[in-house]
Amino acid sequence: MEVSITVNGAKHSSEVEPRLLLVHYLREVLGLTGTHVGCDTGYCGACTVIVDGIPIKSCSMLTVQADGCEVRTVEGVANGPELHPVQEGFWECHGLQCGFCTPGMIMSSVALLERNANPSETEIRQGIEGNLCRCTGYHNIVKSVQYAGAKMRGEDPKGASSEVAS
Amino acid sequence: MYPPNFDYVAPTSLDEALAALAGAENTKVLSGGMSLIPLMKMRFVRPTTVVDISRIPGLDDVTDDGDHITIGAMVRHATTASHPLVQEHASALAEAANGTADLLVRNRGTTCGSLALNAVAADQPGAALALNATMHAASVRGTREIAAADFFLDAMTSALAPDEILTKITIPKGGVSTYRKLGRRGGSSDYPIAAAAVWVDVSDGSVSDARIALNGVSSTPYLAVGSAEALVGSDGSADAIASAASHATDGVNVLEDLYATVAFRTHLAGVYVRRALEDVLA
Amino acid sequence: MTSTSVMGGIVRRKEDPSLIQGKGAYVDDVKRTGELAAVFVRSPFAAATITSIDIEAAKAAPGVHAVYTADDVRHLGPNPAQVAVGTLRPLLADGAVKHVGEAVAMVVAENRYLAQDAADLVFVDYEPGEVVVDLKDAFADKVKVHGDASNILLTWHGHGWWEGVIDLPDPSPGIQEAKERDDTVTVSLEMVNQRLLPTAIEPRAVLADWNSGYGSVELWSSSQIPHAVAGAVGVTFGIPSNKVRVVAPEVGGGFGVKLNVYPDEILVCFASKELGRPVRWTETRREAGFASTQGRGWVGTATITGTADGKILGYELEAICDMGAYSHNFTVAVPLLGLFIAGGQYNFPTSYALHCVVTNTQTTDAYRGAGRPEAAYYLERIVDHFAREIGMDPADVRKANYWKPEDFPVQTAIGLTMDSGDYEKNLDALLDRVGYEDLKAKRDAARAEGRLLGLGLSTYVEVCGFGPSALAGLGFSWGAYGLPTAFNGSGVVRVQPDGTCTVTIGTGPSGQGHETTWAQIVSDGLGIAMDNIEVHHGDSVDLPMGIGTFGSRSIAVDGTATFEATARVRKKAAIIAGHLLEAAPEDIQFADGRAHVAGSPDRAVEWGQIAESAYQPHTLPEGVEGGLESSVVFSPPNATWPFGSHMALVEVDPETGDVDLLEYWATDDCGNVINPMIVDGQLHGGIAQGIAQALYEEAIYDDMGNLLTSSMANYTLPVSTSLPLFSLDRTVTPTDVNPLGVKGVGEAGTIGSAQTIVNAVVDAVAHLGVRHIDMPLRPKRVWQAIQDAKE
Amino acid sequence: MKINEGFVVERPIAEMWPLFKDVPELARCLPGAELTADHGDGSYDGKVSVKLGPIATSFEGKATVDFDESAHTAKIKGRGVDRSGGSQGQVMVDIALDENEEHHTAVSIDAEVTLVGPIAQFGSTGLVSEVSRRLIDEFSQCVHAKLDAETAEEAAAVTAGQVKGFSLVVASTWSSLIGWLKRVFSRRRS
Repeated sequence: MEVSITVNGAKHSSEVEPRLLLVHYLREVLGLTGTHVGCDTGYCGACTVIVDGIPIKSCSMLTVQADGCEVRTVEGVANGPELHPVQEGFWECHGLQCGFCTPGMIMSSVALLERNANPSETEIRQGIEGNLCRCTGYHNIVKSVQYAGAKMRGEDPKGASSEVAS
Repeated sequence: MYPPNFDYVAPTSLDEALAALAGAENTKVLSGGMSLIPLMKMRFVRPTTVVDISRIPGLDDVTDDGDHITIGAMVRHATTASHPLVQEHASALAEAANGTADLLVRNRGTTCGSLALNAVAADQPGAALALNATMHAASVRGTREIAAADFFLDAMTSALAPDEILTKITIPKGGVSTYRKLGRRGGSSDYPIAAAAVWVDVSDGSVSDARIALNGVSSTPYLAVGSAEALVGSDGSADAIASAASHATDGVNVLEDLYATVAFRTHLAGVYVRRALEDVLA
Repeated sequence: MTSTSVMGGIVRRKEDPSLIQGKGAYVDDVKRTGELAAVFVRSPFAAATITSIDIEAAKAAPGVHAVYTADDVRHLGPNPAQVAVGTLRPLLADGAVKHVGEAVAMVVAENRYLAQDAADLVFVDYEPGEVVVDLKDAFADKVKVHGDASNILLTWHGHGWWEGVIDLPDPSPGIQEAKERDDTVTVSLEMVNQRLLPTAIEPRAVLADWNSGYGSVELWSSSQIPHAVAGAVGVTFGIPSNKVRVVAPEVGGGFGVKLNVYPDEILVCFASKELGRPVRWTETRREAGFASTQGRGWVGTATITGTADGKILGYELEAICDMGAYSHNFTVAVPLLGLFIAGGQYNFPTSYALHCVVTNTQTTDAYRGAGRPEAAYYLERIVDHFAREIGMDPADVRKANYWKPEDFPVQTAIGLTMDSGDYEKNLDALLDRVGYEDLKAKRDAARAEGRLLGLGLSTYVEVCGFGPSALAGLGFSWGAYGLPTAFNGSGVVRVQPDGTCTVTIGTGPSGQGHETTWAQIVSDGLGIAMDNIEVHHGDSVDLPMGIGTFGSRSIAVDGTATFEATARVRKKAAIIAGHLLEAAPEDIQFADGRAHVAGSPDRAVEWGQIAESAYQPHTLPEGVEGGLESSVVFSPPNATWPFGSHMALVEVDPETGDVDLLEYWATDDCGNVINPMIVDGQLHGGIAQGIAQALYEEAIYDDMGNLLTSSMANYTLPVSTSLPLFSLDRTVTPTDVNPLGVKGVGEAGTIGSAQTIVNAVVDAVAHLGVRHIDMPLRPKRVWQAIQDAKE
Repeated sequence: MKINEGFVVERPIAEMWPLFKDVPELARCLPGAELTADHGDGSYDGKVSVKLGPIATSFEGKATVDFDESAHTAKIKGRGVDRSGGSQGQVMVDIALDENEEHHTAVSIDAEVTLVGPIAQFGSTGLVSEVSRRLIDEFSQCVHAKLDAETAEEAAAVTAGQVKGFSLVVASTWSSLIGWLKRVFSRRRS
């Protein structure tokens, strides 16, 4: 089937099998390997991307379902050379270790802060509940999102999180 | 995990979709895909054709229709969970939707899809039962309405025929409701080990009507008729609630699995009925 | 040393800019032109004879290049293993299967979808046999897994576990004597330390590209031990090590599951060789329970005898340890690691018997902590239980039995030597910080209101930093992979001609931040800015040997090698700088990217100038060779012994058994710390995995050997809402085993935490009569324990 | 998993035994089962289809039936393979007839169902054992009805349905059994 999908602002037209999962389209067809696959059942969230403004698990969506949609992946989050505040927060607060869940975690966090500029710790935890991390115990991820939220609100991000690298 | 091949159609009108399903043996309706796609990836389900109904306009609305509210086929869990109309008139369903899986899944999965599949560990079928929802099914053979009480037949089995689409559900206004559960990871996260959806109508200090549904307890959600009977006509006191809770699994074959023995699940059913009732009658 | 010291400071990770932008290349992200995809056909039976395999339909399916069975690969021999006790796994099941999910055939096709389509067409006819899953049944040899051989592979005993080397008197008669005294109390608990799925979020993945022209192979593998994999590939195919390149690029979590040589790594090389195309296999999550090793799986009884004033006179543990069906890299060595810390931080006689038993399940091997969390669990649960039975505070009982600082170096119950420790100071630091007495009062007040609050304590000592070269005698080396080295550390520090620095290390990190920590060591030693130091790892051709990352060994062993190599480069650079500045080398100091004469900051040369001279030998003083690099292999004289104290506050719902983890505190001691941020991160993750074992995770097999928890829907990993923030602190007791004074921290959190939670939950319900609940403490178990106590 | 069922029929064993030995008839009592070949030596080819909502599984395989004439017992062993899904199943059924009271035959059915492969992993939800239990339960009900039937024609008309979505089918099978069960009093041993 012919699909036309805008990914990180660039429009792509491709011929795909109906069964091709969106995550494989991004990774195999477009070469955007920042979006990862960590499970089969829509649990781990490593494949999280934002489709038409809403974060979803791209391993549980067919490419054909995304026909005509705007997709944002981790590769499209930064503003050119300037990191997104969420990316900066993960870096500053050691919000990642192996980094495999990180792109999905970042996409969920970006979407969370876009709809709730000042989430509580509980709201942050609920916002990333669909993204499993095996390395951090989520501690520094929570701090990272707090950092990013403060930065996006124009506050001192280092005050929002005690776990900031100097 | 890679799904087997299938034909895919994405009709832009309900009639087209129904036509695509007509006479179908192994055609599956795709709405959010949060169950169907993983089942296809695991190759447990191998449809010949998938009919994606997400491009049909008008199926994704929650509307106020006087004495009832309507939830369309493509309304996502996240919308059901947060929509003011659902929160006001069908809070058990909003709460059940809010406790379904995680936010990313709620952003795709649909309430009607969850009801149509009727997975054992689904949250929303119980709420639909307690709220006395009416299911609206359509096929080329026509449309029909199915009461929730007649809809959830068995594990992963609803009253929908293979060629039917659950186009919307309607929920009557009135009463108060809530949904309480124990999840697999404890708390209210994840699939329910046991859950209670309760709806009560109170007038002049007594319970004039009640429906109490349980899900995650048996192979299909069910109305605990004995619980409701124990409550209706009472003053909603602690004793009345305890009596209602004691009938939570009457006549039901309680399932045993990795998360609960029959005894524990039976006990939990009573606990959650009581807790839910304490909430709505407080 | 220098004015730009970054040692001990929080430094942002060098790895992160790539990873947070989705530019990190994990194996499945590495693409080769013309690559094919492999999918395995796996056995549904846990024990069966294979009567026939029909591959014709699969071979004829669209896009299929080959279908391989045991007949095609038998000549390559079984999958090699380091500590090869038990039956080695055939590369593909050869005539029989021994566990559900054992690979029977491999299909190679144009892409994964087509390979899976074809794999569905392979038809295997099985004659099912008898299955043994239950550990006690297996121990009793009710059903034998491998022919007539007993299921008991060996029993590790505490004394004399290393025949001919360590031969201690059997402590059992003394313990027996203590039991018979009338002033002693003996307590005993049978406990399960359940089997777990390590579950790195990145599934394992491999990609092989065989070059028939050179007769060489490149293999990308999501591995913690690329050099060992390279050795195994070389040995299997009979090609020398310089014809094998194994690259572990970004690795998405390891936790022990990537600490193996797996058949799939060998098989993709084979297929690539046969087909002349690159071949890839990427594990699916449901496959991970069948294709990758699992962890833990002990059933054992712990017993303590002591006096009413808390003095412990003897500790005994007898456990059956589940090896699964086949022997992998360290399968039987995992219980041995538990034995290493048999007596923990305590000065009392210890008697151990750990029976290594095979079952019709997937193989077990290292999982974060590997034997040590199990050992610490049994010890710290029974110490807690003993304290309760004699009515003493659990902290006081621990203190009454600790080794004292003046006792070090301590010979452990099994004859090893512990380097350093100050256990009471560490425990007091924790108790003071949490306000122990206030917490107990708060718990008691809540209990008086009918709320079930519980306070749990565990202290621990672990052993890591593997390893002492002497362990090579036990098979702890990569000998089976044709690599002669013991578990030594390796590091190469090279200053480039432009004055930047390249560091190459023999580790295989999977998120531990080695690029950052190692750059800190080198930056500190050379005064070269962090940004001008690149750290390379995970490539078997980069340096002649590398042991990889496991057993919390990297910093203590490879870190030290790098530290020593840095010192040598500095020494040579001082000679060159001294020559350039007309000063004595002893007077040269390095800082801010330059060398200067002590006391005269203006008499300086840039690193670029030093390097330029180094690579032009004619500019060097007489007798100084060209080049500016050093390669060091470090042989540690001993392991290291980190320790710590953990505490948790929980609340149990009395009606549902639901456990709410309210607070978690830890005070750990891993010696000197190079990057506190990274050390804390390791502890966070380790603690989370211990909590996960205590509350959530369990690999469950049914009687037929079906793994019921192969999907994440049923293997309940903790999610963000499951865990609280952790409150960490540390004491610092440096080791003298290495010049950095570092001990290692990768596993400490896991070793200290599971029993902390169980102790807390048991504390919450002990007054109801509950004495023990087996993990995971799911609501059903806690509720059942409360019900049983009522009866 | 093991399932035990039993019931008493008000007939002498001599009358029951021939009915009971008709294997194709017996097979029709196993929900979703279909005999495709009779090898004449007590072995048969067949398949059993089980449907769990959208998940359809069809186990193809062989069954053997051994009768012990003197003891009035039968052992049925069936093994099947789901070729498309890779799951495999085995059913062992021991049936014993015992005339412990004159003209009353006690029938006991002991079944053991084992499943391996992907479908077995659904066991974690408790569903597989539920399906197995209902399958044997229905088999037992059907055998009871057949043995209780007044005439051979009546008996032959009793069949099990496909086990799917399952209470729906159990219900419909029940309704078809109602007629035959008129004379059956509830005397099933628990």
